[in-house]
Amino acid sequence: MKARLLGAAALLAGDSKADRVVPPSGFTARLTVFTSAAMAFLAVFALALSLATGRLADRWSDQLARSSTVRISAPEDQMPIQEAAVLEVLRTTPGVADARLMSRAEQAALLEPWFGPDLPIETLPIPSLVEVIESEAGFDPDGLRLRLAAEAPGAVLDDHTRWRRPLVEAAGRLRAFGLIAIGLIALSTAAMITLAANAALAANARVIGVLRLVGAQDSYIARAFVRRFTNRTLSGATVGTVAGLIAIMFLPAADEQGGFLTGLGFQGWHWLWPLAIPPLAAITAFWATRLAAIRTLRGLT
Amino acid sequence: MKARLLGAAALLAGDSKADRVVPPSGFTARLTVFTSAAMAFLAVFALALSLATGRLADRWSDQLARSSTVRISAPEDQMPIQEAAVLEVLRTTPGVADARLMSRAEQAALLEPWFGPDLPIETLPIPSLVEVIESEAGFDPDGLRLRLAAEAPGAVLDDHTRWRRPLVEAAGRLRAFGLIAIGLIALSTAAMITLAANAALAANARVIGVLRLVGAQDSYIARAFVRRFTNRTLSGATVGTVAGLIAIMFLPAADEQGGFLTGLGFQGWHWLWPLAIPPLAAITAFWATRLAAIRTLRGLT
Amino acid sequence: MVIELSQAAYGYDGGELLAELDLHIPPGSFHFLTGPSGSGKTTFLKLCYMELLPKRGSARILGRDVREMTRDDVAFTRRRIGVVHQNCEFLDHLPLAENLSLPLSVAGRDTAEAAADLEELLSWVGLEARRNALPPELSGGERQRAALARAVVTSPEVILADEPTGNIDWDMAQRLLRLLIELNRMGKAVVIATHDMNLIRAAKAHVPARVLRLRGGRLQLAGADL
Amino acid sequence: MVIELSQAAYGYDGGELLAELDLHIPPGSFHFLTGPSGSGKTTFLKLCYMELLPKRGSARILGRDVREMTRDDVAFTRRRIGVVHQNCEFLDHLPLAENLSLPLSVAGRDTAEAAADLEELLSWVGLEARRNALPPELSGGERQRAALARAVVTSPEVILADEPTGNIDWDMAQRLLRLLIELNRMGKAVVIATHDMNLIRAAKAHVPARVLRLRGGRLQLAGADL
Ligand SMILES: Nc1ncnc2c1ncn2[C@@H]1O[C@H](COP(=O)(O)OP(=O)(O)OP(=O)(O)O)[C@@H](O)[C@H]1O
Ligand SMILES: Nc1ncnc2c1ncn2[C@@H]1O[C@H](COP(=O)(O)OP(=O)(O)OP(=O)(O)O)[C@@H](O)[C@H]1O
Ligand SMILES: [Mg+2]
Ligand SMILES: [Mg+2]
Repeated sequence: MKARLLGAAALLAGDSKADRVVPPSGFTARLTVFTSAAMAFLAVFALALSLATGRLADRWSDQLARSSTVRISAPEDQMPIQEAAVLEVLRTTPGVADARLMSRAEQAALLEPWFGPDLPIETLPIPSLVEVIESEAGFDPDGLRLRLAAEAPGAVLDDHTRWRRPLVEAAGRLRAFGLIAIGLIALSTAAMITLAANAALAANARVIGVLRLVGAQDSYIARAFVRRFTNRTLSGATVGTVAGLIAIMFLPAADEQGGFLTGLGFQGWHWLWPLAIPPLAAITAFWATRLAAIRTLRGLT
Repeated sequence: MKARLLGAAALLAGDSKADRVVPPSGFTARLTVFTSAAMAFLAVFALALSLATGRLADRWSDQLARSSTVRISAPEDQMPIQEAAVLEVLRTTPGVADARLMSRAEQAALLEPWFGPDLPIETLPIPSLVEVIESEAGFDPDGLRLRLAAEAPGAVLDDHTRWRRPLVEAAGRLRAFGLIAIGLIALSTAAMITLAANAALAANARVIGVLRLVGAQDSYIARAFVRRFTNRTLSGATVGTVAGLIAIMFLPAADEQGGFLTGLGFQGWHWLWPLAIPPLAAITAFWATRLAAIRTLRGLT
Repeated sequence: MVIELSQAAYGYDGGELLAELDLHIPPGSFHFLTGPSGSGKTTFLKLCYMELLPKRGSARILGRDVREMTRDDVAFTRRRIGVVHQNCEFLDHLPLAENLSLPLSVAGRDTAEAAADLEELLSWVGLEARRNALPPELSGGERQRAALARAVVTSPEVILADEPTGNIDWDMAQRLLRLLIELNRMGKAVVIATHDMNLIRAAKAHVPARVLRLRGGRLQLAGADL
Repeated sequence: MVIELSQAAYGYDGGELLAELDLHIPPGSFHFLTGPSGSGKTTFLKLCYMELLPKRGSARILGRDVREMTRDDVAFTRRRIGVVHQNCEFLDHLPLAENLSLPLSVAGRDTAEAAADLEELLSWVGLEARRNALPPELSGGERQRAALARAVVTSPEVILADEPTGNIDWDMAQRLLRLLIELNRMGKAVVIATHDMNLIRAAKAHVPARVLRLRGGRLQLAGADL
């Protein structure tokens, strides 16, 4: 393994003489550089989309979702019994992470927007409220309603905040979409580099023939091509990644007002992710070209 | 123009003899087909993302946003005056589309989740509520607060639903992102096809030399290449578009529960958009190859 | 005159390889062009089929000044000139027969009509059996014969052949020469660049061939030593 | 024996072009190979440098059975064989001098050390002035001379030349022949495929050359008629 790594390092460092046997440029070369640049650029965006929607999903689920209430309206004397019954039901309901009786003060705060701070809440025959925190999986609201009706006839489940759940799911779906896009981009890059390498090998069939004729080993010829393509892909992908990062930095940041979409940028150690793109592209190019070269050479005498 | 269209049709229909002078296949050919397929696939996804987020933004803005309330707490006798003052202020506030005093019944319905239907709302000294519907542009809440404080001291603006606005903005940003992606994909496709065409022309330098030698006109040679590349791009893009559409159809639909993200699919006449991808790709290929061929031929005698 | 050079000069990269070229080639004439390797024979022929334009002086091919021709004019004029390149190139993906009829189809002429001529030509150059071979499957001499056949298939007014017998045995070379002499008798102008003195001698036995020699960048008429 | 064929046979596409080839080429020998165009001379040479493997019979090159060689063995063996292809190919993007030292650098040998030899070789084949030219800028004859120079630059044990003087004038051809005779005297085996009887006669005046003739797919020793 170590020898292999050293070999790879030596390979990229280059042997200028062997390199010169492959014509320096040409359109397949530019195509390779451009393809890897374009693909790296798109990959940066897909990565940004994926990470940003990941953050989005996390925030939405933290800030918004998974809170319902149970309202208990009962005669004064029944109240403590029904409250206990409701809490017991909730405690044993799968998907309920926590259930808590709200204090009068909390209830007043909730109502403030509608009445102002002067509401004489103590004098009102208002019901008790239980705040229900859902777990990740969520509970089944219809099942819970049935159980509450049986155990505490005065209890009503109000899950009006559950509408936020689809938002979280949507964010998750966007994240998956970003990941699929990255996968597709990686696959197409590999395919395109393989095809470009094959095109270059085909275009240089005469060069390869001359080299074989004067006694060059397969490994010598393959190395010259592999080095070329790896270097081209590396530089193309680097340019594309940098361009992508610059473009993303100049996108307007979105978290000024609400903080719901945190913008498409990278945050913290997420900046390391796009930096992995050029080396991964180079590794892809290395293997794609190597296999293409070996296959081509096997067909010659 | 008509002659031109007929010419283009004849060009694509093909002249099998002229076609045969270009070697039938090879890696640049496969590269062209693959590139256009991959790019069409990505374009379908970007288009889907863009259209879906467009719908998302529309829905969110319709369903959620742009509704605030003004609460007026005042002594019984002051109430009508302040109500009128508030409505007058709102009528003249830019960004307010509509303002309407809520009836007691509406207020009761709003409070029901917290108190149950039995709340004796008539007996309570509750404030008046004015529903404010924002226009597209939205109003400036701080300015409105200042004006309200001046005109109706008992009025309090509560814009607690405005937090949804960033969501709409986020959706708009995703749509822009999708459009940018489409633009980038179109540009890279054009560039890659140009490069692939150039690579093919370079690889076929000898063919072109032979053809010039035996007296072929530039237009004859260019046509053979242009036809090849246009057809290849068209078929590649068609395959990619169809694959993209199939992939999108098999994505789980998202509008089961909440209706907030309507899924990535196309809806209604939006299905026509992706169908434009293959012809646009073919037109791109046509011009890219034509220019490349003319440039190459000019360099030969 | 099918080819008229007056004071034409050419050189690569700013140098001067050929100069003071004055030559009139009338229809129906037969010329040989000799000179040591690297003296500019191929360059001279390239001036004649407009792959190169003279740097100085003038050249008129088939009656038209090469400097006044458009690219399409060049293409049309080339259809009236048959060229055998020194390194004969073909379309490697098309069988020999299609390569030979290429000048016809490029000119929009009916290849079916010419099929009989093509057969005759193939058997003359001894390639009937290789009709369906791809050019890379031909031997060196077979390629040269095929190149000659392609050059004459359109029955052009001028035939320019660059070392057409370099890879060919003497019997076959004489056969090719007979073909060219035949065409010359039909009124075509023939110019052959060659090193092969035997070929020149053999030709002179049948046609009144003039022998041009390139020496020091100048064109001379070779004397009685040939 | 540097080349040993016993009952070797070869044919393209299932046919049989060459058969019953029995030939021993010892070190220091000088052979000519003749035969009409298309008789299989190039094919025969390809068997000798392992571009083709015999379909039947056996071939031993430099002491090793060609069927038992790995691809790397073939590469190493080829470094000991100098080949002049009929259609000489070069790396078109490298100047002539680098093309000529290519066999050295491919073999990992120090090209700086061989620089003096290279100069001598260049001037022998008359290409000193074209040292920095790219191969496409060479004339047909210059390419052939360059190909010969490249074939002998490593001082190989066997030299196989396919029609090395097809495009070259007689003076230069004699010069190249002298180079090959010189190398032959140093112990190298030389095999030249050619149509040029004058070349064979000229060689026979200096070395005891054997002339092989391909006829009907069989190898014959040419008689006293040469
Ligand atoms: N494209 C080019 N660029 C630069 N120099 C060139 C080019 N083509 C040919 N030359 C040089 O011009 C000279 C004449 O070349 P040309 O091919 O005309 O010779 P030739 O008489 O045909 O020789 P041969 O008999 O060897 O074919 C040669 O020295 C050659 O190296
Ligand atoms: N790759 C191939 N596939 C099929 N047939 C081939 C192939 N290469 C050569 N041939 C045929 O084999 C025969 C011998 O070819 P070869 O090149 O050995 O002839 P040669 O003696 O060298 O002829 P020349 O003197 O013309 O060079 C020819 O008829 C040729 O068409
Ligand atoms: Mg020449
Ligand atoms: Mg041969």
